[in-house]
Amino acid sequence: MKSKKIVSLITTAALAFGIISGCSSSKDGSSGSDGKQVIKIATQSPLSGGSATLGEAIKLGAQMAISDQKKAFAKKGFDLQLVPYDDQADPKKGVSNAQQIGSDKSILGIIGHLNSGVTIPASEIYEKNQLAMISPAATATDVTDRGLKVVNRICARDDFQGPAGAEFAVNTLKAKKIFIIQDKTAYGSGLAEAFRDAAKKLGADIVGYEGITVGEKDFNGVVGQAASKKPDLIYFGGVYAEGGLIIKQARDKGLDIPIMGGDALDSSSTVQIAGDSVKNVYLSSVAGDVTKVEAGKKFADAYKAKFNKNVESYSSYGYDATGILLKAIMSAIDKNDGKLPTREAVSQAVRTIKDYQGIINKVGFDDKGDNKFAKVFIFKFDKAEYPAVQQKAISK
Amino acid sequence: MNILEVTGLTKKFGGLYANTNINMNIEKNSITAVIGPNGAGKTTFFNMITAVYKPTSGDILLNGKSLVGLKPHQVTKFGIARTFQNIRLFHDLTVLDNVLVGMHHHLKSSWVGALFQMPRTRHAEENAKKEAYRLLEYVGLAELLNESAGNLSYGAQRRLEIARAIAAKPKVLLLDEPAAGMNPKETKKLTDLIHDMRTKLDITIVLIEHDMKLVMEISDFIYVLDHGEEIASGKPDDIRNNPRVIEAYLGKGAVANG
Amino acid sequence: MRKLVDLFSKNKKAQLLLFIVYVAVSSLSLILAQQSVVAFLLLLFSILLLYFLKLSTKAKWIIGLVIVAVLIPFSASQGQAYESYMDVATLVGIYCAMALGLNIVVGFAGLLDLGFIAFFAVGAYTYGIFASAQASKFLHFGHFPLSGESFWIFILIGGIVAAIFGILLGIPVLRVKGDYLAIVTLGFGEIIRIIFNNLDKPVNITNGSMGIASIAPPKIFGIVIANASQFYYVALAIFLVVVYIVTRLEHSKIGRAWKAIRDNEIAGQAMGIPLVKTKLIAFAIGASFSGMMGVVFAAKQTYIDATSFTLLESTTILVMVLLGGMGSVPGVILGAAVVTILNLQVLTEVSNWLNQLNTNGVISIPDALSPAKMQRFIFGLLLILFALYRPKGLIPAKNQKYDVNKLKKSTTKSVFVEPQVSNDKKASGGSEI
Amino acid sequence: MLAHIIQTLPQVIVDGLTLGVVYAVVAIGYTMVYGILELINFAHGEIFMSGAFIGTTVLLILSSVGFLSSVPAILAFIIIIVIASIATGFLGMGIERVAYRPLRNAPKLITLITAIGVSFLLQDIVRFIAELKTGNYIVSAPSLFNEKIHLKTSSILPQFGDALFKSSFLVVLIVAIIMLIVLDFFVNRTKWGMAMRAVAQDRETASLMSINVNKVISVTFFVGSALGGATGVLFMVQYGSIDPYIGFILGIKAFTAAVLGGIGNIRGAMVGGLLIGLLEMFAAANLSTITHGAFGAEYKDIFAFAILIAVLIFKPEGLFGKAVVEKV
Repeated sequence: MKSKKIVSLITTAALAFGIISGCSSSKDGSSGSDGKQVIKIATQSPLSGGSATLGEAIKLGAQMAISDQKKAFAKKGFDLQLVPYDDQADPKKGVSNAQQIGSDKSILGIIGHLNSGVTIPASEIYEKNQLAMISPAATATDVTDRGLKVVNRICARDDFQGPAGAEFAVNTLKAKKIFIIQDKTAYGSGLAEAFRDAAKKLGADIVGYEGITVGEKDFNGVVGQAASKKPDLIYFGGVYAEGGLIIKQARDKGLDIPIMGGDALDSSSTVQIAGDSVKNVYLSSVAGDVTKVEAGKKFADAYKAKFNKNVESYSSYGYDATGILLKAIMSAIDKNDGKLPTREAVSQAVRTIKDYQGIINKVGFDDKGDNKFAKVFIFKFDKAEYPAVQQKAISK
Repeated sequence: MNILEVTGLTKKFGGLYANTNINMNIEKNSITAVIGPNGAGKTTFFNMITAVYKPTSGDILLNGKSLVGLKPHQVTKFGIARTFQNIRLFHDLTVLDNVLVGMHHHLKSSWVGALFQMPRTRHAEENAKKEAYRLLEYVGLAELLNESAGNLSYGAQRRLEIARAIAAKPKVLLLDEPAAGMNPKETKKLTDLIHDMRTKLDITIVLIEHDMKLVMEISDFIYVLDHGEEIASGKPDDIRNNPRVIEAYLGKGAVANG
Repeated sequence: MRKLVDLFSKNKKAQLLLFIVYVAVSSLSLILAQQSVVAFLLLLFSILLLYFLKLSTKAKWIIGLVIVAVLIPFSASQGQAYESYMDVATLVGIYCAMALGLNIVVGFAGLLDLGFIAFFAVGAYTYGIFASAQASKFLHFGHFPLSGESFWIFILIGGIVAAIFGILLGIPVLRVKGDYLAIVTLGFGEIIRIIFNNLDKPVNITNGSMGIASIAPPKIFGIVIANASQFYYVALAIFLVVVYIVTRLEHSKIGRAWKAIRDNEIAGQAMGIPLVKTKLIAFAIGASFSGMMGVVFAAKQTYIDATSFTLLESTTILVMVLLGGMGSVPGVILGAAVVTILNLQVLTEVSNWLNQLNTNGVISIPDALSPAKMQRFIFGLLLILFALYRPKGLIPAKNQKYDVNKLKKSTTKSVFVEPQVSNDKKASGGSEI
Repeated sequence: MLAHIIQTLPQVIVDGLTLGVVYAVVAIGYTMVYGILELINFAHGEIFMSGAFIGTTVLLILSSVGFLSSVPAILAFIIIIVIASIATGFLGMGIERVAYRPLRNAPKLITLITAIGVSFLLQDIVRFIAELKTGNYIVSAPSLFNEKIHLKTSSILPQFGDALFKSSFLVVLIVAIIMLIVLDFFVNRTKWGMAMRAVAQDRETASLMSINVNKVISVTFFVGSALGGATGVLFMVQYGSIDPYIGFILGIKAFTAAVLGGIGNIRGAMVGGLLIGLLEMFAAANLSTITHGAFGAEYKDIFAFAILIAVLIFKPEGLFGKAVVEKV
């Protein structure tokens, strides 16, 4: 009996010890290796899970911006660092990470999240900590409509992207009968609904509005239903993992009509999954084609050189969002006589940015935190190659 | 006076008759044995009485009230408790807890009462524990009250099953091969215990047993089953010499050959 | 050495002294080094040490309460990481209560439930719908959102609604046994999740996949509870109620009945235990704990959608129960605490640390190996190892021991006869009758 | 409405069969193991997934050395499926040996929990390898069979629409049917099959009859897992995109199929799988038509689970199984 007790005690102790030794990393890091004061920028995006490619792009974009400006900050006596957090696209994890971020006083701002569903609860925590957040990708209207002071985004809202896509589909592509598929996530549903309402207003006939399950591979049921309705366009609100397969299965069913999607299809993975079927696929993106502008080309080359990866749609937005945050921090430092600014000062400085020239487009925040200059770009895949060809840029 | 009456009891599994038209009248405060070769349908018979199986046809009356269609726990409430051929104790519970479970249906202790520690519940629990302890003393397991039931020896487990069954305050107690696997000495003690339960606790006992010595010694009346049918019944002496019984046990020709 | 250990394990005073020193040191180090997660965990660890001390149960409870309710919040409150620590501690409380609920179903009654998170979802949605503008989308009377003061009633309502769901699930499901039960409950959990994720049409009840935002935070005496440090006390209070209920029930008639049908269903029935009723009570009570904490969760997050209630969550709670020890109340609490802290604090911390090393160029670890992603791997490994080598968990379940002397002093007349004469001591050895 | 449903029926049947045969073969793995050990091998879905990944790996290696272009696709396919099924067969055997055998006399609950553990472990190991090699755990494979086939079902009945599918559908269907026939022969006509059935009936008696029970269980796991792995390859060939999490929900649906057909009954599992596949596809294609848009295709999974629950409650022995009475 006794020995059993001791065994159980030892096991528990060992486990506890394992845990404790595992996090012997002390968060104590107010001063850097060479005595400089540390400023940390956190990213929160899914680094694992179904939208990891997009989340990774945000992180790498931020990393790029930070290494670009490390020197400028070093001159002022600050050591600039990146702390990437993985929110796993899970609201609970996002909030828990947000609490940890809030507790690390050297973090002055957050780049993220990708998913609106995570952004909304996590931003409540940022608000409490007066931590500036700039999202490169959260498109749901509720993100900024709650009127939080610290929440900003540089991408277009769903009620801009959806209608912009609808406008293009109905007026440019002349689609009369549209079949809509969405993935039953906050992102996919929000976008698809906005698209549907706008397309209806423009006079298109919505012949079907169906949901699919994220993570599945066989969408033949829904695609078959679409085929039987004989639409002139299929719209998909969702992410590339399912989007790529829907494109492929639609083409197998002989549906050679245009298929359109949102910014989450704007990824190399779409092409990888759909293969040749990706031809004649359109997508609306809140991030433009970097290779269209000189600065963008440079960025893409530098990105490729640094990470050995091609740029994804959100790479440049991650870069820009970080750039804005760093600019705001810099101006807050200057205002504070070269000393470390408060979080509050930083979030105020972010909101006052009215004219920042990003890689592709300008950024200026309105009083809700939305980007006044946000644009929606329409792309088309002409061949099985990423990135797609930009067709049109729509501004408000 | 008959406490338990069984009329035309039949159980069919698929196309197979496990019990066919069994009729029994069991007198109050008697010891009745049900015997028969392996596979004769004795346990099936017990299972029908305790509502583990639903009879295909026939009726079971306890004090004139039908038990057919009741749930097993309701049968226990009516006054029938049992032990099992392959011992079925609550292995991870203590010996005393096993007996306390036996008192389940008459213990006045609701879970709401337990939650708020109502005096009535506490009182009932205290008394139950004391009585359970006495029962353990009665079957000779008092020293082991805090032991897990699964750790007991075979003989002790059989006795605990009996104690647990008595705790349910049954009118009729069904014992399924209580002496199986016991040595003669243990069997002797068991015999005493069964007698004692009948006289002191006023319980009617029905048992299935293969140990003929035990059966002949304690039974007031014996029923013999073979292939699911009742082939004989009577006092121990009648059964001992019944040719059909001998045939059933030893096979055809055994009687003729002597 | 062994002697020393023995001596120490008997000496109450020495133990208590050492314990006090330990608590003092760990809380002091937390006060001084606020950013140190280690100090925080060491302080939490003291609760476990306390459990193993040779003290009376009452004393343990008092000391434990002081540590949990005063010392931990106070020590942590001295720095910036306060809210972060309290957030983790709140989630530990939430998961402990849920794990204790599942423990009733799995540990006591032996019914493997793989869809337990559904009840959590039910609780969360119950509060979420009425404490936000969502309810006005399908109810055309009343004024929504309800104010934060309703939160306290909703803890009860959430528990009751979840219990009703537990019974609704139980009635059909209890006709199946063992493995089948596991798979049916799994299916049930998925159905609930899919329905919550889709119920924006034909009637918009849950707002579908868009989730419910802007849920009103609780309010009491005009104070709005919005910080993790405040929620901590809410979670702690419910957790204590849950612990009280569980320990009371475990040693009552219903607790014995649960364990009896777990060990042997047929014998349990034969002893007069109504199977369906007993199992349904287990489902209902287990579910109600989950539902109550669901309400707290919704209020804490201020936003809920169906992604928080996946199968992985159900399995996580099962891991907590198994890791701690099925049927063992202290074990399950420990299991829940370990898994939650591992998940939210340790894995994230270690990932960040490795990342730091990576960016500083000290070591190079591929991103795929990041510990934050290894949740399934770690859980899977824990499940297998514990099932194989320690199926009874970290702190195995113990049976309540009865005091013989108390039982002997009988004041009432027994309904059974007085002991037989043949009750000699030898016989009780069990080898013979 | 009815006209529309009938018109799409041929296509629904073709698509439903594709999914159905996958369910059917995976269901057999569940049913075999359950029949012999009374254990729901939760990890079986992951074995299926591993098969898909092993197949993809072999395919990618073959194509990188230029083997693919030099031989007909069907030959490459046979090589891939054989390698994948042997590998997963051994994987299944290994899992049984390490995780299940030591627990054969332990409570069911414990074994079931181990099975869930194995399933998690496999998911994460595969995820890890995939991410390490490709940077993304969603892996796409080059398609082997791409010709489109137009089935003129409208010529049979004028109300029918035409069905369209890829040649991979035929490959999947034919290979699955071959596997089912071979398995049926194996179980009912060979010595090992007989031993398997004997062990499933009564393990103790079988061991008394000088059957090596451990060996029989190992063989069962090997055969079941090899089938599962091979189905993974079929899945990969048909859909072209796989991830480490495809096995879990698919596994549960396949288990549903096994229960529907009567667990322990191999032919029942086949029929159950096809039924579930067809029903699911029918639900996805027609639910919103039938309910006038109130419930859409997103409710199709509820169908699978509702069927499972209904079958377990009202006919736990399944469509083809026999009722078992517990011995007391």
